Amino acid sequence: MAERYTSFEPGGTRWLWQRLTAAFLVIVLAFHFFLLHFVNHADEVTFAMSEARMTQLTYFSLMILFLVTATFHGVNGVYNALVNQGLSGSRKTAVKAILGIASLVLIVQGVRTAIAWAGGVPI
Amino acid sequence: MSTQVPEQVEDESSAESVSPGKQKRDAKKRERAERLQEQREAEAAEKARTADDTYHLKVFRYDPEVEGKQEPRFDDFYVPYKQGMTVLDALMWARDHYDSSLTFRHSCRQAICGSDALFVNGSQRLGCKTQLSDLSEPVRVEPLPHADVVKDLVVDMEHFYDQMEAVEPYFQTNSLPDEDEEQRQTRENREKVKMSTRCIWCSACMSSCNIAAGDNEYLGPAAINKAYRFAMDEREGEEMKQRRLEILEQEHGVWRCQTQFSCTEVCPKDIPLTEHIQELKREAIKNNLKFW
Amino acid sequence: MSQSYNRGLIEDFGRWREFSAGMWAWIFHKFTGWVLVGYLFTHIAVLSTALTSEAAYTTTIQALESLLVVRILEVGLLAVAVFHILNGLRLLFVDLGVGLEAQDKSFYASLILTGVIVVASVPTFLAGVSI
Amino acid sequence: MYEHDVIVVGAGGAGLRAAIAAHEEGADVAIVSKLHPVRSHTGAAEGGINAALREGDSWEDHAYDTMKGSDYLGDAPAVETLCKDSPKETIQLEHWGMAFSRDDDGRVSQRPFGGLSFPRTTYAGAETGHQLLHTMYEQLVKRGIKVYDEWHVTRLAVSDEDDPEDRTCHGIVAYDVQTGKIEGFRARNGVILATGGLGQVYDHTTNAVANTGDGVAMAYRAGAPIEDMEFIQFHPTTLPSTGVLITEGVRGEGGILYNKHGERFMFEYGYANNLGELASRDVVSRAELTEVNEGRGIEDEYVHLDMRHLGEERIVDRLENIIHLSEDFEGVNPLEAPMPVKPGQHYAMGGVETDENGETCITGLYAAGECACASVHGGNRLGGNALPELIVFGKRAGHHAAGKDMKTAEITTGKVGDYEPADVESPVQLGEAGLGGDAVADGGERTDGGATADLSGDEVVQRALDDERETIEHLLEKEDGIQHAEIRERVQKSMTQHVNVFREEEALKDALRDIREARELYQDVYVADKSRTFNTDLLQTLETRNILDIAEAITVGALARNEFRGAHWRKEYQERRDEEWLKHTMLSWNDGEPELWYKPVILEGENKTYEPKIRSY
Ligand SMILES: Cc1cc2nc3c(=O)[nH]c(=O)nc-3n(C[C@H](O)[C@H](O)[C@H](O)COP(=O)(O)OP(=O)(O)OC[C@H]3O[C@@H](n4cnc5c(N)ncnc54)[C@H](O)[C@@H]3O)c2cc1C
Ligand code: HEM
Ligand code: SF4
Ligand code: F3S
Ligand code: FES
Repeated sequence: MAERYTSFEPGGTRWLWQRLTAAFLVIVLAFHFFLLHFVNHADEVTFAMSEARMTQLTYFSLMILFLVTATFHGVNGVYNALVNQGLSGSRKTAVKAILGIASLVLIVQGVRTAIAWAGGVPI
Repeated sequence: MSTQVPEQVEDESSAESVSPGKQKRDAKKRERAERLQEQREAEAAEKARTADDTYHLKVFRYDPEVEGKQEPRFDDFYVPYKQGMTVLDALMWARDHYDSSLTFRHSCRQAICGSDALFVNGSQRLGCKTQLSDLSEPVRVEPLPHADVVKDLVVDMEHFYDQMEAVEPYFQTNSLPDEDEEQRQTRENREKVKMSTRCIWCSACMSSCNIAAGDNEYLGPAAINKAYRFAMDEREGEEMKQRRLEILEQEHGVWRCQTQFSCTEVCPKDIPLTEHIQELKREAIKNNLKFW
Repeated sequence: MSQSYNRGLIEDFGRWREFSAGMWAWIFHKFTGWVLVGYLFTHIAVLSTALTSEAAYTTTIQALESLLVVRILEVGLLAVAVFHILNGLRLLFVDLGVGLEAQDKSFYASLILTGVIVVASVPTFLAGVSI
Repeated sequence: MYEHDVIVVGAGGAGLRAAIAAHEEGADVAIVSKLHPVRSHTGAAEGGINAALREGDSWEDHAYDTMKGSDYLGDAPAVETLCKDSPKETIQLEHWGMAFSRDDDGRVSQRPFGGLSFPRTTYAGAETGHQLLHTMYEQLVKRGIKVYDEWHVTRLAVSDEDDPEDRTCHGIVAYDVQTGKIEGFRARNGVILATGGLGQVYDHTTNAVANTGDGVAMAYRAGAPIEDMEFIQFHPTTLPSTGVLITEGVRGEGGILYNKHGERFMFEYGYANNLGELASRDVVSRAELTEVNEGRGIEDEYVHLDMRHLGEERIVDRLENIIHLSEDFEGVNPLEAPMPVKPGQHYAMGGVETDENGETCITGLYAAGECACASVHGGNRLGGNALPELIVFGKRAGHHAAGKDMKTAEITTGKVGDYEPADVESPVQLGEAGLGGDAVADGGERTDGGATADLSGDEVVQRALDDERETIEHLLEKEDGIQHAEIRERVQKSMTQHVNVFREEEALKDALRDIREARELYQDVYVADKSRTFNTDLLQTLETRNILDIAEAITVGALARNEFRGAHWRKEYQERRDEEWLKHTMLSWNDGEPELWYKPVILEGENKTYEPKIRSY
């Protein structure tokens, strides 16, 4: 049934991932908000505190995962919205490329920041 | 009261070639006709005024060919109200008594032919199934949004038909019993597809869906519902169901739906469209998970 | 979308007034989603000041946080995020086929709940602003 | 000019079935319809399809019931064809996926219906017609059959030999509603008319606005005789304000009729002591009107149909859409209150004379469905017998037109054999108003005085096209006059007043006078809307002419038939008179005037002769 595989259009996959990431985000985002606005108030944020958290492996990897899912969820959402408005043809390809690059830059930048905080990948 | 575009003055040259006798006769006829017409309009206006209850309709008008109607506009009609009068009745009255050029599709008057889906006071409804008494005045009647207007309230349905026909909207199965024996179907299964078979192709749902408005290739709720009708019919068998899901999984198939619910809200046949679309999405995902 | 002529005002103006609950939910969800993506990008941009130096990071953050506008914007962001989350949950349930009949009610509930949460958290957010 | 082997006019049940059949036979077939197929009025049928499918039932019983129901005016070969073919055709629909209601064992459900000796009405909820129409349209899509939708057929292209039996139909002329183009369609093999009902002749009808009897009128004017036009069925249960039909299924399931005093009048006043509410439609319609006329009606207009005792579950299961109809169109919730009902025009038993293969006396011209008269319904149609007629005779006509070898028909068409010339005493001149001597087959004036008999098919179509262009140009160019709506309204009112369930001589004559007057007004008709785009004003003006011709035909037939048979009740003649009237009323359009004649009924069936019996229920 190899055929079935290929006929599984990305439309459906992306739809499913949009939901799955959303479900994941609910939890992580709530955690994130709570931690950074209620437990530690935003104006008290310093590099040191971030550094303290980031050096923990669990927290670090959670944040990386958070970044990746949020990026996927957000960028894919934007892309979907554009396709829903009838984006097609070469413009669609272009948008796809731009969004892809943007996500990549975002993730790279985010990961670099996290590493800077942690002072290298925490082990 | 007539909202007819002013008639053009008769062309001189065409009158010349006619014999004087005929001209006279014509003139007389015209006079009589004019009198009749005036009388009729006066009567209609009188009736409308004296009736205890008249309804004020604002009707969208447009005709690509008639000068003066090329720029879309709204016309006002005052229609005497009778118990049980529908928007369609009111339009017919206005057409027959005020302006015979008022154009709209209609046929069955009983919500089964699906010809008269209109945009009434801001939502898609069947004219024949909408009681005037349920509406606030003035009743604004427009052609379906997100479709090309052909004339007045008539829109081009071609695109809608294309979408409906894109989902292989016909029964297919590989195993039929003898020609004098029916296929068996459980009551439950017939119950499951029942609502989906009620679609009358009125296009109200399609017109209400913002996604369909933005993405011309989106199959739209009615076509997806049509596919649901077959995909869920056990008589077609598993193999066909796979095929149907494949059709629905295209880029512009079920995934485009953003669960706006407006289709479900406007469907005059109360078909739970969003529910059907959602069920198909889940079926499609389940179906694909099987192979992972 | 092709249109044989321009329905102009008739087509565009005032149509939103006729939107139903589900359509509003869709509009809001879209809007909030876009705002959130926008924020995500800015957020990372701001955070990456940490790449230059520790001090740069801390001052940027604290300078920003001391501004009232930023605080107010944060409340806005919270509203946006909360609505997106709540309505997102509503949509997830809809996808699971749960509560389709109550879709309008759940939308109103998300709105109200968003309002409540935002109002409740205003003090925390505005605390310690120096004007 | 467009060209196809077979052209089907109309896309209701009959037209779709005919097209599918012709396609099966390999013909290049196209449908030309003034409505998109799914908009056809077949979709409104609620009750079901009669078919002898079960053990304990047989086509012979079905035929017997149909003959009895027809009051012995059905032709046995047609009736037997219907009953024999119906089971197979119904199963065919099931095989095409039609969503029939189901029994516990998974078989299609059947229910009792008026005038049937066995519960053989196969149904899909209370929306059988909708399911049937859509199922067949789906098959059309599957086969990719060409449909010219929103093309209004205005005229048949028939050669004009003196005797209609010698004429040939070469095609049609149609008007493209969207663009205003007028085009000829050449049919190499044949034209099948399937234009449906003519309810718009009356002002209170269950029929659609599009049901203006176009096919009957076009065939009539082209020379094909029309048969038994006076037999109009009035349905006993229509909603008073709109004419929307409440299916006989309600009574089939056990619904009861009450008068003002809450009496179950069908029994208490002895209208039908055995079957009560399930008696044949004409019996129930007359009973209701008698109640109203004798002061026992509600608001002097209607009676009550009550189904509350059936219980909500059963009602929702089997008659769900009745709840919606009653609520949406009458504002009454039938789960809580009885529904107001009164008789309304419902079905035309008569139509274009055809044989059991759907062929008329004009070569290459076929008719099927409600516009045809084979005749299976005779004086009165049984509920649930029209849908099988569509699929059985639609298919036969399609096959025959596509050239399939078929058994020669037993029914003859046209003035052959022992027909009987006749006359009717009319108070006014009948036929086209203001006609010169030079009438052509279509009744209009000839453009160039030439005969078309020796022209080629293409030329006949071209000629018809030219004539039609002229007619339409004339209507559009005319700057003033009278508008069709007024003429139509007059005729409709007069017909409902004078040619209704109860008919008496003077009233019928009044109707003829009104029709004459309307015809004269029509001479001066004009179309105010000058647009070529979707000009419904023009189309309705054309339809109004058909309404005039048909209203006249109905009234003439009613005046001629001096007896009480089936749906045709005459005050002066309160009995069925078999010695004299076991014959069909035929009308031919002769130089713009109706000519009356009769032809005998065929009561000899395949195995037996149907002896007229008293029709009691
Ligand atoms: C409310 C109602 C309920 C009924 N219930 C039942 C029932 O339960 N059981 C039963 O057996 N029968 C029932 N009948 C009767 C039966 O439905 C009709 O007799 C039958 O549907 C007629 O089908 P048809 O194909 O002949 O015509 P229609 O379905 O009326 O189709 C006519 C077609 O011809 C086309 N047409 C007409 N004029 C022109 C023209 N000038 N040019 C081009 N195209 C044209 C139209 O567009 C349309 O497509 C019912 C009828 C009504 C009105
Ligand atoms: C925390 C919980 C979140 C939930 C439950 C959630 C839920 C959802 C869901 C279900 C959709 C899909 C709507 C549809 O396709 O019909 C969606 C769309 C979207 N989400 Fe989220 N989301 C969340 C967080 C975020 C975050 C953090 C961002 C920003 C990065 C974001 C940005 C978007 C965008 C841009 C869209 C597309 C909107 C559109 O249709 O235009 N979401 N969200
Ligand atoms: S699904 Fe409902 S709204 Fe859409 S076309 Fe069908 S009947 Fe009309
Ligand atoms: S309105 Fe459109 S987005 Fe989906 S739920 Fe209906 S199809
Ligand atoms: S007129 Fe047929 S649906 Fe309204």
